[in-house]
Amino acid sequence: MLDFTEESLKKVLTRYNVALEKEMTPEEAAEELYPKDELIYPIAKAIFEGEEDDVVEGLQAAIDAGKEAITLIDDALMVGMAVVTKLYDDGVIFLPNVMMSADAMLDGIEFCKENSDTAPETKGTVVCHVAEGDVHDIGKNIVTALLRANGFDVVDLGRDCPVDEVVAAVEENKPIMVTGTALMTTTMYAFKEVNDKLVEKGLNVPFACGGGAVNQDFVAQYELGVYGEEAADAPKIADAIIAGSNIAALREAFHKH
Amino acid sequence: MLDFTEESLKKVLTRYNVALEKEMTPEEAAEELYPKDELIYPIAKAIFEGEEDDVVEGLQAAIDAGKEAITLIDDALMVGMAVVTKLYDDGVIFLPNVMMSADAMLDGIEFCKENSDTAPETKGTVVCHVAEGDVHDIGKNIVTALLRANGFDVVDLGRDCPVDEVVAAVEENKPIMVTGTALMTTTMYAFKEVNDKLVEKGLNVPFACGGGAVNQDFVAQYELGVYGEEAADAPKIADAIIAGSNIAALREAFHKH
Amino acid sequence: MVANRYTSMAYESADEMSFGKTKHPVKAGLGLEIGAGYTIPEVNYAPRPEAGASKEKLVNEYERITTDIMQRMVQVGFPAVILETEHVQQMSNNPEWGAEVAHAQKTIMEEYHDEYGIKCALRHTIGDIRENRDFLQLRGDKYSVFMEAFEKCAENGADLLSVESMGGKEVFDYAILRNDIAGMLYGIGCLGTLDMDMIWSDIAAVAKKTGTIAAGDTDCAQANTAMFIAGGLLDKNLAHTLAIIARAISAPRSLAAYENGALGPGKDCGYENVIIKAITGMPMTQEGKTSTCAHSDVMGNLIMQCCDVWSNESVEYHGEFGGTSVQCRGESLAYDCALMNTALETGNEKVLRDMFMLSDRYRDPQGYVLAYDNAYKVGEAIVKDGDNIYLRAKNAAIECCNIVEEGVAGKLSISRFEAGALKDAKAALDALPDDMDQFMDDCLTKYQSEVKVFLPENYGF
Amino acid sequence: MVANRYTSMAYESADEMSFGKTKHPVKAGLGLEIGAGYTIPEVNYAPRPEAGASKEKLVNEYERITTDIMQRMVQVGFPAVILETEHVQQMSNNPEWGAEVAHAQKTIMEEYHDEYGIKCALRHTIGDIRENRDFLQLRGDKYSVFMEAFEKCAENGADLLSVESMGGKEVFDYAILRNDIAGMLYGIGCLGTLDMDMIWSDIAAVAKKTGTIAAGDTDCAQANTAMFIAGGLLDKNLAHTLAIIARAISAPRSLAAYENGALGPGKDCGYENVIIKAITGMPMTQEGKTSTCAHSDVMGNLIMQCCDVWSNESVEYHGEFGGTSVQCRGESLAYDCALMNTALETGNEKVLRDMFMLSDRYRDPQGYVLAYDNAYKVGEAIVKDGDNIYLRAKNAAIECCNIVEEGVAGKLSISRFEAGALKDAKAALDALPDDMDQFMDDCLTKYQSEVKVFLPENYGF
Ligand code: B12
Ligand code: B12
Repeated sequence: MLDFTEESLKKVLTRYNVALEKEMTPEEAAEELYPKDELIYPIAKAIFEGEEDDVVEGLQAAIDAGKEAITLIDDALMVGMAVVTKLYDDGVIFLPNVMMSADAMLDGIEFCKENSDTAPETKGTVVCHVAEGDVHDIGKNIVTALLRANGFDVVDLGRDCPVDEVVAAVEENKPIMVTGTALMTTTMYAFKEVNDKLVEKGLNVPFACGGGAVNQDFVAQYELGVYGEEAADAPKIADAIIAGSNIAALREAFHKH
Repeated sequence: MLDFTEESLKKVLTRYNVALEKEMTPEEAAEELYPKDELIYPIAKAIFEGEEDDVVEGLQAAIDAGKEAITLIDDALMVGMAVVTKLYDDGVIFLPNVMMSADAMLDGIEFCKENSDTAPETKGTVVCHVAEGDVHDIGKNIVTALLRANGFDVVDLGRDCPVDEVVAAVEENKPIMVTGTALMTTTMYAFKEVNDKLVEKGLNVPFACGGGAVNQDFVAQYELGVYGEEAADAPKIADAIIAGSNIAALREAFHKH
Repeated sequence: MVANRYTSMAYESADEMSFGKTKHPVKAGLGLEIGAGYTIPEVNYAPRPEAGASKEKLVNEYERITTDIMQRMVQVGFPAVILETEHVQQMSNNPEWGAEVAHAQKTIMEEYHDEYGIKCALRHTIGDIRENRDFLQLRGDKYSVFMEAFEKCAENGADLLSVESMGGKEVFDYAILRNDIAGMLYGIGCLGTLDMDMIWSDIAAVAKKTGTIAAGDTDCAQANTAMFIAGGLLDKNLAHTLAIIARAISAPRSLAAYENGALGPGKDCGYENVIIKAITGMPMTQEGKTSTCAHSDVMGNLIMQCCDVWSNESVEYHGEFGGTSVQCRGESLAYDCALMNTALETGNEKVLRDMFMLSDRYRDPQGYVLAYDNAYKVGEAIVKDGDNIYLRAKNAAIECCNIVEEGVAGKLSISRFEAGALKDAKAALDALPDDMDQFMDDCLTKYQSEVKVFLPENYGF
Repeated sequence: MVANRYTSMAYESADEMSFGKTKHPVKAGLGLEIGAGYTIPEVNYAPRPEAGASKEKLVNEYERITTDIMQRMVQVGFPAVILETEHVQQMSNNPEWGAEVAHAQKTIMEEYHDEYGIKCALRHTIGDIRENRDFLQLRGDKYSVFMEAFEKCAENGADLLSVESMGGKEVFDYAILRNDIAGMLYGIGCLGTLDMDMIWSDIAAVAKKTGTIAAGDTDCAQANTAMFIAGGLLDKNLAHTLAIIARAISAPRSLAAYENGALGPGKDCGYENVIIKAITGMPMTQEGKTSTCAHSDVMGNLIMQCCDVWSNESVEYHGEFGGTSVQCRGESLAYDCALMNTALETGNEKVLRDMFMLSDRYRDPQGYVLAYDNAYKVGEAIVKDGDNIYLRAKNAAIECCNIVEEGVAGKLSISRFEAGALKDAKAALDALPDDMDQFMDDCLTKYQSEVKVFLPENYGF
């Protein structure tokens, strides 16, 4: 069977991912970012490692040591998750880590709520859906996971979601943002309908759209549309909204093409 | 150097043109179609062969024998050209033969006119042009040659032809049809402008459009548009117009997709 | 019908395999013999969105597409072609739509066959419509419509019947985003195979009844989903080492079609087909460097190594400077085939095969495992416990890990991240039980509680 | 400057030639060495019509295109790429537009080169704007704008300078539709070469001044026009035997670029480049089976035989399921190159070259003559009278006829129609004078009277 020498191999292809890999291991990188507080540290670390049991254990220990359960959401869980998000954005860790950390975080939040009387304050609610007629929901699942991981409440309307259901969910939940995902050239037109009905009802909430079939030029055609290329853009757009960006400003920042 | 056996060759490719070639040579096929009249025969044959000198010689002989010069256009030249057109449509001869025959025919017509007082009657006038901004004129040249070969008068506006010039030529020449050729996706939009200005002026003449960039769906968007796939469609569309077809009927017949 | 499980390999050795040649060629359509010493282009297409507005528009769109392709093939002198129509939803949900499209296409193909002698066949790939908005409904109401779609298309001109079925997907979708190897194994290897057994014995019966060919299935819904999420070298959504484990597991799953009466050619997007060819000796369609119109991959040449039919996966019908998109892609495919056929006719197929393979062998762990020599090894691991659908899937996964590890000891370089994912996966696999029943029970309990859309009745539990 | 005519071949024999290797590699751009043992994809694109609305839109469109291509190349692990920007009219008519586009593209390419180490270069192909609506104006007012366009682009980032120049086209357009061999010879071989000598000595001077590479020209306006009119096997607009004579004549015409300082890589659509490579030993870009997006041809594999750079000719920028059109085509090209590079690295380039060639050798007389062994013979006929631009073109045409005749005596089958056209062409060639001055005088008289758009002053007469 034919084979290359090492020398030959380099001339035919380049494994850019291997060539570019960061010096530090993910664990080392995370270690540098964890908070030093000895009660918080184990919780953040457990979030990073995606170990729900350890998260709960850490929370219990902190509560036992006198911390207020509800404040631990922001002070421990979100801090741990911020480490995860940063390392994902930097390309040090991959999506499944984020998903598992997010799962662990949600368990943690649940635990804090159970151990507290006050309801936690979230950064805001986001309504997510996959366009009517479209069952491709992996992209949407990633988007919801990353939004949750960044402290947003998510109302997940699932896939193949009728236009009217999206509009109704907006009326009901008063989200700071709606997201739509479409992977088929036939289904993405539903976004325009969603937009029109929202505008008609005076619900001028930013409508972030993405997914394989969707492109910036298409999204820029309707008033509320903001195009997002990668799932990781979704929490960034949401954060920008909280920070006061209007749709024009969002487009300025996220329409890269 | 690698080579095939005859057997192997057949498995890799098929020369469909060779496989399908008609039994008869073009000359034999033409022979069957020439008119039998001994004064007309040599003229028709000279047209087929594209020999202007022989055409003129044959015409002179016919006139000397008492034929009326102007009637020879229809009775000899057009008859010879009909042989050429039929064999081209049947795939027996190729375009350059048609071009050369058409050149010979035009010389013949010229000669007949010179030897007569009455003006010949043509089937009608067609205005041809290449869209503004586009220099690709070979398709248009073929179209004009085939129209002439089929007895139409052609006003050839050349390439890169401004919209207003087309409209002016229509006002002046009262053609039965206008043709447009465009090979670039950027230039074909000029057809729509031509259409609009013609319609505005009430000049509802069929506007046959073709050329590499152009497609049926595009042409069907404006009132006067009739799409033609091959240059050979141009005289057929013109004939259909003379026979009374309106634009809807032309589309019915020529929009094959 | 009981599935005829494969417990041995069709080929003595990996080196016996090549593109264009199979142990069991398939006669189909108008004069075609598939896998009988030559490769054939298979052109795939998607109608433009607006063409779905009515049945008439859709039929008309497919007529244009068919004429365009046939016309280009004769213009450039190509002796054979396959057309694949992947149903849009309306065509499977309304079987008479699919049937009318098949009829219209076949009529045109017959004209070309009569006039030019060009060999050709028509594949219809029925949409797996067995789902509603929230759940898979594999055995529900839609099953009879699903089967009717196969039958009507077969009766009206389709020569090759395929589907990209979805059994197991609910569990897989959950597992793949969580590095959950047991879930992948359960979704693809167990649930997927159970569903395959059911539908393919029925599809094969339709084919028998209609005198057509049950061609094959692909694990598009799972292994390809993993491959897509894994993406290019710089994407960070999934380790490529996990994507290739999903692929290895998909081989015994897609194999079930052939164990229930399918004859090939396997469907284009089944990158697992090379493993299946090694086991069955049946012809396979593949897609790669000439299907960039539909997706990017990291083994565009390698995957040609043992193809019998060569596809562009899908291209939306539209104009290009060089003709319509189907003409452009069809011509590129046909040239690729002409090259392979030249190699076959001059006895150079093995060197060409090796060059295809080698050019991507070290590009990515996915290509490394699918290189025909390694793919053959995965096949061996499968047939070793061919009668046990759990064990053979687990074997495939473990062999896949071993192959990557060996590769890394040699010239295959993987990122630290990929290596870590591989190590974790290997450990997870080692921790799994040997007993199928136990595994099935464990998983049923676990995923019923974790995956809310997982309905055990879909699998007859 | 006086042209340095070629009177001998760069290679001892045809068999010495291969893809990816040249006698005179060219260093260009960011780390590239062209023709130095590996092949390189060259991606070509056309902006969408609406992008031409303003300079900003156009620059933005090219920025997107550039980023898309670079991104895909690193995603799939390809080590090198060339981008070719064929100017739309506005960019050459307003040299600062072209310059801005070049600058914007190069900036992005530099970023990728810095971050990933990917080797790359930028070709700008200036539009031949030397015409007005009715006439060519080769030496008229626009000449200085034309040269300024080269200079501005070179100063702003273009590494390789090209053009598809049009000298001789008025006469050729008339001749080609009339089977007029003398006119083809005059238009391409004589008028074309005279114009080439003029512009390429000037372009080479610009390249020298700006430290860039004068890359090469193609006879697109004539030989390719003939090839297009000839079309597919079933088209009946022009005999393919005439189209290949036009091609043979175009080789000495395009050669003139290299005789005036161009260094290669020759431009993609020059199917005559294989002959020119045999003569000059310089690297050449070619296009074929992967440029179906731009045109159909009958030698899609064969033309890869000796390419150094491999192009898709042109694709309009738009979305496809698999990414944008430039990403899709770029990836396909890069895989083709990976295959060729694998052959080069494993010492199998000659067998792959031969398979490329053989798969189309008998598809059409055009491919037959351009098969590297026959192309080499045409080259020999050219250099035999290399100093006489008329005789060398005539030699090329006669050698071409001889090669086809030999082919027909063997395995090349041509239609009776093609054979007839060949016979007539041969007879016409035999009837031509040996003396250049006489031929030039005869033609000047004839075409001045027959072709109303032919202006002798375009050629300094
Ligand atoms: C996996 C897959 C499937 C799986 C889906 C599994 C699932 N649960 O999602 C299955 C097998 C079920 C499937 C089914 C079908 N599929 Co499918 N499928 C794909 C495939 C291979 C990959 C898609 C994918 O998961 N990509 C990975 C995800 C992560 O990407 P993503 O969703 O785009 O999301 C990323 C970004 O876009 C972004 N993002 C997404 N949403 C949002 C939102 C916001 C706000 C932001 C900021 C970002 C963002 O984040 C993600 C990562 O960064 C594509 C191929 C391709 N070229 O895309 C075809 C593809 C999408 N499918 C296609 C088709 C035709 C079908 C079927 C109709 C097949 C059939 N004949 O039955 C059915 C569809 C039925 C239906 N009604 O929907 C076609 C669509 C063609 C078209 N017309 O447009 C494609 C393009 C394949 C092809 N080349 O032909 N498919
Ligand atoms: C030859 C050619 C040229 C020649 C033109 C010579 C001439 N006198 O026409 C030259 C070299 C001059 C040239 C120049 C350019 N060209 Co050019 N050219 C071509 C080429 C290779 C072939 C075109 C051709 O002659 N075809 C054969 C003829 C016979 O076909 P046709 O005109 O379509 O006609 C047939 C039918 O359509 C029909 N028909 C035509 N008209 C009509 C009308 C009616 C009524 C009917 C019924 C039928 C009909 O009849 C014919 C036969 O049946 C094409 C490639 C391609 N894929 O098309 C590029 C192409 C058209 N050119 C192209 C470009 C970009 C250019 C330039 C801008 C290049 C440059 N950078 O400078 C310039 C254009 C300058 C300008 N402003 O126009 C692009 C256009 C891309 C786009 N944006 O749409 C193409 C598609 C090449 C490519 N793949 O990129 N070109």
